[in-house]
Amino acid sequence: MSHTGRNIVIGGEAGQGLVTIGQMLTRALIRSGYEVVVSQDYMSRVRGGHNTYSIRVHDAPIAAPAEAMDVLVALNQETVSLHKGEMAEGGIIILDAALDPEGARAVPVPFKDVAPRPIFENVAALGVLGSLLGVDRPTVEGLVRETFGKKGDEVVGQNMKVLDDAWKWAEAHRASCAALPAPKGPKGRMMLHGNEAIALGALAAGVKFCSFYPMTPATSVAQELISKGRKLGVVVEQAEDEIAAMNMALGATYAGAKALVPTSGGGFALMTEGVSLAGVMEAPVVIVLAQRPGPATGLPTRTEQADLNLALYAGHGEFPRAILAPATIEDCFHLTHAAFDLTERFQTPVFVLTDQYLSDSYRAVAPFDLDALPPVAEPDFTPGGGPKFKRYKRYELTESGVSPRKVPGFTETLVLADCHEHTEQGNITEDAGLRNAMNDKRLRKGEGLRKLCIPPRVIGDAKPDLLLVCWGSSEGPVAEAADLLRAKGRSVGVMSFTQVWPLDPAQFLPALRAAKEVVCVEGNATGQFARLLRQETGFEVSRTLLRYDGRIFTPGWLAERLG
Amino acid sequence: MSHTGRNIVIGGEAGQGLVTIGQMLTRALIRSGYEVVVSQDYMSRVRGGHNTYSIRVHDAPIAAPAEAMDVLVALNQETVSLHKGEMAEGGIIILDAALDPEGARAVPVPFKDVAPRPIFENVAALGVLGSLLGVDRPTVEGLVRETFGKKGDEVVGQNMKVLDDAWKWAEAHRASCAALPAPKGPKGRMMLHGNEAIALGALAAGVKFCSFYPMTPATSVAQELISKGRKLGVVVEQAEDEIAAMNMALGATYAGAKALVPTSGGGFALMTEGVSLAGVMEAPVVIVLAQRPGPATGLPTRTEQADLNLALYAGHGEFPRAILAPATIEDCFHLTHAAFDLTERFQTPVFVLTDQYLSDSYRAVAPFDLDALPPVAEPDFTPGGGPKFKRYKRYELTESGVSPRKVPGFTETLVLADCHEHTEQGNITEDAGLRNAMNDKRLRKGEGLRKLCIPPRVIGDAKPDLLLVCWGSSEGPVAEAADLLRAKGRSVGVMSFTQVWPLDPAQFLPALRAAKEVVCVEGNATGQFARLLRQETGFEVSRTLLRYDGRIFTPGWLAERLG
Amino acid sequence: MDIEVYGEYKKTAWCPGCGNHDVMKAVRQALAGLDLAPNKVAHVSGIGQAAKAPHYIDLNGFNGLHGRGLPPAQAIKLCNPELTVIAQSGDGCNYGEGGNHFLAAIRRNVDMTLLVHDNQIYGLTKGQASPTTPEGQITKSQPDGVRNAPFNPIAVAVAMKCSFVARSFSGNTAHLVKMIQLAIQHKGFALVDLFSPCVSFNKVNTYGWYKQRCQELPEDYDPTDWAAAMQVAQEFGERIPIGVIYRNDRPSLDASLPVLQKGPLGRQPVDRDGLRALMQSYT
Amino acid sequence: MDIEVYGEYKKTAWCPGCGNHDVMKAVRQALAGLDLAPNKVAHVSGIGQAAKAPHYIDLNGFNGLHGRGLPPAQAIKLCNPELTVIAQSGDGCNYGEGGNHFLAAIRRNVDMTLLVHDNQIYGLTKGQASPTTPEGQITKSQPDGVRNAPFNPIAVAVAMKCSFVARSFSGNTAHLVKMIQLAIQHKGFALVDLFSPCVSFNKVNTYGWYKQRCQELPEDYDPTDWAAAMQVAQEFGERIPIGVIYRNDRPSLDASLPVLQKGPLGRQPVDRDGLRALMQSYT
Ligand SMILES: Cc1ncc(C[n+]2csc(CCOP(=O)(O)OP(=O)(O)O)c2C)c(N)n1
Ligand SMILES: Cc1ncc(C[n+]2csc(CCOP(=O)(O)OP(=O)(O)O)c2C)c(N)n1
Ligand code: SF4
Ligand code: SF4
Ligand SMILES: [Mg+2]
Ligand SMILES: [Mg+2]
Repeated sequence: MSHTGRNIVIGGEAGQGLVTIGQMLTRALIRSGYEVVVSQDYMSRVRGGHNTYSIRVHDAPIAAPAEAMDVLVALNQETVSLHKGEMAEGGIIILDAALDPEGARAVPVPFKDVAPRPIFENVAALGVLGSLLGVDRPTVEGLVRETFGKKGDEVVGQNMKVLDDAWKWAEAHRASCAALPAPKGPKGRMMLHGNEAIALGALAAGVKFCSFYPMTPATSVAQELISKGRKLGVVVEQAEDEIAAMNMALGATYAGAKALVPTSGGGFALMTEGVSLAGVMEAPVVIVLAQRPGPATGLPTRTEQADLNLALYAGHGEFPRAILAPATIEDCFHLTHAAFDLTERFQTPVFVLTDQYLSDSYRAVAPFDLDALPPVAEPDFTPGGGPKFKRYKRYELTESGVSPRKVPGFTETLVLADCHEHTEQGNITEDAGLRNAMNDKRLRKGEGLRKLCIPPRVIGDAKPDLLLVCWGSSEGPVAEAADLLRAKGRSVGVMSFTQVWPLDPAQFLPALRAAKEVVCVEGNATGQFARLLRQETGFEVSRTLLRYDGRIFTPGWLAERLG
Repeated sequence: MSHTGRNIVIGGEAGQGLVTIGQMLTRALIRSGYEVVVSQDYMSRVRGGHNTYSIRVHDAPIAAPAEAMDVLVALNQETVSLHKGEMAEGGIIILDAALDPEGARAVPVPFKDVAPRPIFENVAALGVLGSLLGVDRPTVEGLVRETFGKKGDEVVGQNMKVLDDAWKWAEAHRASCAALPAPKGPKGRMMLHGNEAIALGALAAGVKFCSFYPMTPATSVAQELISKGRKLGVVVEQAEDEIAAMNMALGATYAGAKALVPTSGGGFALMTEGVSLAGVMEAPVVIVLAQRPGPATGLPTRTEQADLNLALYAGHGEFPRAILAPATIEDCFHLTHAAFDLTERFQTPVFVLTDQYLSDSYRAVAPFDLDALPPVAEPDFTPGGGPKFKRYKRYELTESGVSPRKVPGFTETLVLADCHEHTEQGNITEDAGLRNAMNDKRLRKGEGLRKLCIPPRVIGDAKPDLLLVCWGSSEGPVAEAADLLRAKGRSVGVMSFTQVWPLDPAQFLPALRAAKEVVCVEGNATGQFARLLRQETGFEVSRTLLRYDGRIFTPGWLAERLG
Repeated sequence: MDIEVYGEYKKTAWCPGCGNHDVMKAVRQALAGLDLAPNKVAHVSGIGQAAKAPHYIDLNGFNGLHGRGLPPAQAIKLCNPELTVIAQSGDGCNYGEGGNHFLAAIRRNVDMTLLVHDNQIYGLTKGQASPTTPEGQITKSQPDGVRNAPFNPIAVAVAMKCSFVARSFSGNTAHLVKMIQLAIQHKGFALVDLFSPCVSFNKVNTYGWYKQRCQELPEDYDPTDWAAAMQVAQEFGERIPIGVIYRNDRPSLDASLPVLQKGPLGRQPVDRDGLRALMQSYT
Repeated sequence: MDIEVYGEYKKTAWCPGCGNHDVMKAVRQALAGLDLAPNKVAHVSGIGQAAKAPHYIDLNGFNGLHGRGLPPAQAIKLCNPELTVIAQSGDGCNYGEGGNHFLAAIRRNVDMTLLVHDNQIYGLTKGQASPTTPEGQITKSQPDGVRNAPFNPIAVAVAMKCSFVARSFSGNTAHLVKMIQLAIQHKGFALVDLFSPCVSFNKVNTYGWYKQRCQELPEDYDPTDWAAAMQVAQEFGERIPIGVIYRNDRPSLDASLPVLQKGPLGRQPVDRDGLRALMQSYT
């Protein structure tokens, strides 16, 4: 087996219910106490095509998807044809008895007998899977009851019957598939994907306003805030375009509300003028940039890490920013929370740079301990300060570069936020000296940001021969690839950056220099982070290992190329 | 004297006619055979405020503006107050007799006597200046006749009378101001500023379409094409916004017309999604990005070199581009011409990165030899090739990465230009292998661009102790600063990049390494080009010398800081 | 032209039953009827379900950005007036992200046709409200119902005296074909807002819903009567009028630019003598 | 409020004689008359001559990007409904670069006032045609005359049933003050398109030109009559009607969002219990 745990893949056309089956099974596994890494591979269409929903499941922590399939649920013939060559040793295909297994090891299910109507096939598949994998049956039953509860007892009863039939049918076929080992994880964990975690992190930080224009894979951040955050007092506005979304957010933070803007590359490109406005206006704003492959429309539903340069340099003129790049679902939560603090403390845009893979990847995550979170900076809501009915020094020249940020309406003094070069009060100036002073002031905030920057996570061997450098969502696959290489006797370490800007070379340069070989692993074609490292430190990595076909890194794919 | 030649400055409020006087004098000087460097310093307003128009004039080539003023024409009292401390030794202020010279050496002119009505004051000032500076009188007379010719003989007569009176009045004051040395330059040269030269370069390359949205300091490129290019068959469309301007240009090149898009930072920010579209669509387009200080509205009428990073990384996803940065008016012409060739040859966006200083800076320029220009690449207008009424392989995978570009309507085959990842025919694909092949194909064009990249200009000492690195419009001031330093006995060389992307380190790295000290001079606050050099070569400059107050580099300012 | 010349694409990424299939059929019929050679048409789109159209028909195609179909479409005509320019895209693309270009295109009046597949929803991004989604309608992203007043493209276009304004429905092929043909034949910017139901995400404005409401304008309706058109434009309830709602004779921009009368710009040579004379003007 | 409280700025960057001076006077009078404390007003603008307004009056100010005044203005109201939100900017800013936000703001109907200084020209960038420049007018950038049909903001706003639509003229202070006050008092999105002559770049639509044409609507004019308003909106010739052209009672977005009834969002604490319960929903 090329990976630990079990890789269960459900494949079929969009609209056939593969996500429903996948999500129900994922939830059942998490409730049972398993660890999972879900990866979703879908096309830019609503019906038809070929999509997969993959659950790698294990009884111990895992951090990446796998390639070889242990169980493939094929909802159509195409799925069999496409993937029969990707089955792991001993893997089985579960498929309708009417389909042709094309010579692969298979468990043909008489779905027509088990499910009285096509609508029940999802539950039937769940029953077969649950039974074959040896998932705790009461857990699955509870889930089915819960799922259909709203539709009344009759529907629940019908589904329970299907589940029972399927489960029993499969029991007779247990031999074809080893049951999962007993779960070891705690109960009570959430089934959470990256974008949900970002939304929760924003809520925990006190987000009050979200303006967005729909764009895959960022939409679900806004969607979570709509479906769930609404009750917690968040105003979510679907804007006419991304330009409006960004400029609205700046209006919101001006008015004292913490604001979030989720988008993807093309939408973000339209926001870049607004990012520059935030820079000079010193407006806090958290931008979630969920990457997908470009240029332009590219591969709209796939994953990539090619918008690092865009995030680094978006906006004309020069101003500081911070870019956080979550590697895990927990990071999505905590870094988003931290982003709100940073953006308010330094009054400059802060990015959460994620990607489609992480956005859509469900994991088992313990509920976050809200009481353990650090406080989030607030603007100055106090009524005093500044002259009454006259402008206070919104852009007061300070040593840190940060000026007290008062909120209009909460005070008798006036707040003037401005887009030109300006005086301390925010009035237009063309004075060369003031320009220098203000530009320096703004850039000084970058130094403050640098002092607080999060050091890279170091995983594996402390003084390795081979040091793998990565950032954002690649950490999991890279860390597991390192394990695979170590298992072959190599000395391998991982340096994973969850903050990619600003960088503090003191935190990592010695380790880079100490390693015999440094390979930078990135989901793009030009090695953007490796170039950034060189720009900031002069250090040139030994080589880059790049993937840019829209598909995610897997430990196997990486180990093969590093082996 | 802190500089060679003479620095003549006209100062006053917007709307007082200082640009008219300045332009007439500039033209008279050029027609006489002098060398000039004009720099214009103005505020973001139409009336009032304080503006200056400076002409540095010399009998030998000069490349930069000067600071100390030899002749200051003060159109109002404020001009005297603001600049009296900036007069060169022996400098004089020319002002209306009603104004107070505030103790400075001055020539008070009884304008009320010389000019019968305020409208004639411009010509009166010209007469005084011409006379004091010893400019060839028939040349000035010819200019006045020409300027007012359209308004009829009476107006010409009146103005000639004013000129005559002013000239004669000034003759009596000749002693106060040394006449200019005799001019040595050729006659028949153009009075041309950077943006006019860009427009001419575009016309020479065969530009047929220009879409723009007004924005200082880029507007005058479009304006030239409107006022003058129109007759040469150019369609210039003022778009509803910059997004439309960029996307229109891509439609134009698709239809086979060479297209130009002039803009500045904030407008360009809005175009970045379209830049990415050009990348994946492999659409030629020439973007003139005329820099001004940001962030956001910043100092809208001043100069800066802070949008290099923006030009380098604008647009989501990864695709090649070239960035040319003219240093002289001649560069503006030739590099724009070259940009059209490059963009068609490599079917990817090419930038001409200029700035307000160069945009507005008039010089004496010999008419360009059109016959000596290299040919400009064309798309394939031939009728044949490709299947009739079916798509040809618009994105054929080739070794160079460049695919034959046919033009719709000129052929019976069909041309499909697309924004997604696509097949060779341009159809949407989600295939991983094709994605890789297409991404690689596009990026290969970057290698082709690199092979053709223009080496930096090396000026001054060949193996200097101090090597000054600069790019774009800073070359002139830096080269003259080097002269000043050499005059003090230092060994100084200049390396001036007129192409800032892609870079070929073989062209310059040895020289960088050979110098004892390398100082990078840039008009921005973060040393963007120095960082790019380090990213691409690992080479770290000894230090940067940066200016970002919106004002232009002068040789004196630089020499003082390098001395 | 034989309709076959435009190809027939059985493999589209559209859902079975999506109105867009019918629209494509109508487009092919309309083109064939007008005898337009595929290579003489430039077919432009943005991004969305409808905007995939250039991939499913054999014409020259320019598939641009979301919301940005109109700018390249107009520029193509301004650079090659010999091409027939047709833009197709969704309600979100044209009235949402691209709203500003919609206004500008009406004002500019370049000779081209805009077919808006109006399904009153964002299809490709899975069901958020579009500018034309009715007030109060519940969607995934508007769970308390849409609060914005819907955008009425016909009313805005007529108010702006757009040179040709029509409405049609994918379920009425004969009508749609006719509208498309009239739009193409019209010399100026021609808008056809055509209902094309999204069977996956709009469960309110369905095929049946439109079928029941869409009624052809009476034979004697005069589309040159602006005030009447303005009234018709407001009708969007139990009855929705379809047909040519408004038109006028304003000359198109391309027709009024002298340089375009010499044919496509692309092949016009550099006027070196003119340029030399121009350089003289700077001396 | 004493009008002095809003400050009087003698040093502006505007040309002497520019209509904007009069507009500022009227704004101050209007605010004083409504007794609005400076700290309770958020005054938003874009970029252009008119858009410099926030620098010349003592109110809270947000001077944003060219064309982008409306999005922050609406967001400010949606985050703090206790603020009176007024946006000021030019015709280019609102109908050109910002056209899409103009459409969206009408549809969204947030309670705010938009004052468009309509000088039918791009002032700050020195005289290019704006969307409202008349057809045929010669400008620096349109030397053969403007070819686009002018944008009629009133017609579009009325066609879209914008909740308040008025027109006024900087040269008629009393009228302008009244329009601004009615707009501010109106609960919804209120547009005031006000002519404010550019003395430097528009030599056609001058003070005298407007003065001669602007005529107040008759006393008995009923701005709730949509069809009548649509007719009035088309009048732009020898006579240009000024006054409240159209209004309706559509509830404003801010008034219909329950969470805003609890006051400004900024100070509403994080609902930790709610969030804990929410996390449970993911288990
Ligand atoms: C700049 C940008 N923003 C957002 C998107 C995502 N997006 C793609 S299609 C679409 C909406 C499609 O709606 P519509 O235009 O009505 O077309 P339909 O799918 O309904 O035919 C959106 C928001 C994008 N591709 N680009
Ligand atoms: C994105 C962007 N594009 C262009 C400009 C340049 N610009 C500044 S003001 C202006 C037009 C102003 O016209 P209008 O809005 O009518 O205001 P006015 O000056 O006439 O009051 C333009 C094009 C800019 N600042 N930003
Ligand atoms: S989602 Fe709707 S619009 Fe898209 S293809 Fe399916 S039915 Fe058509
Ligand atoms: S240029 Fe026109 S709009 Fe601008 S300040 Fe002067 S008069 Fe007013
Ligand atoms: Mg739609
Ligand atoms: Mg204006």
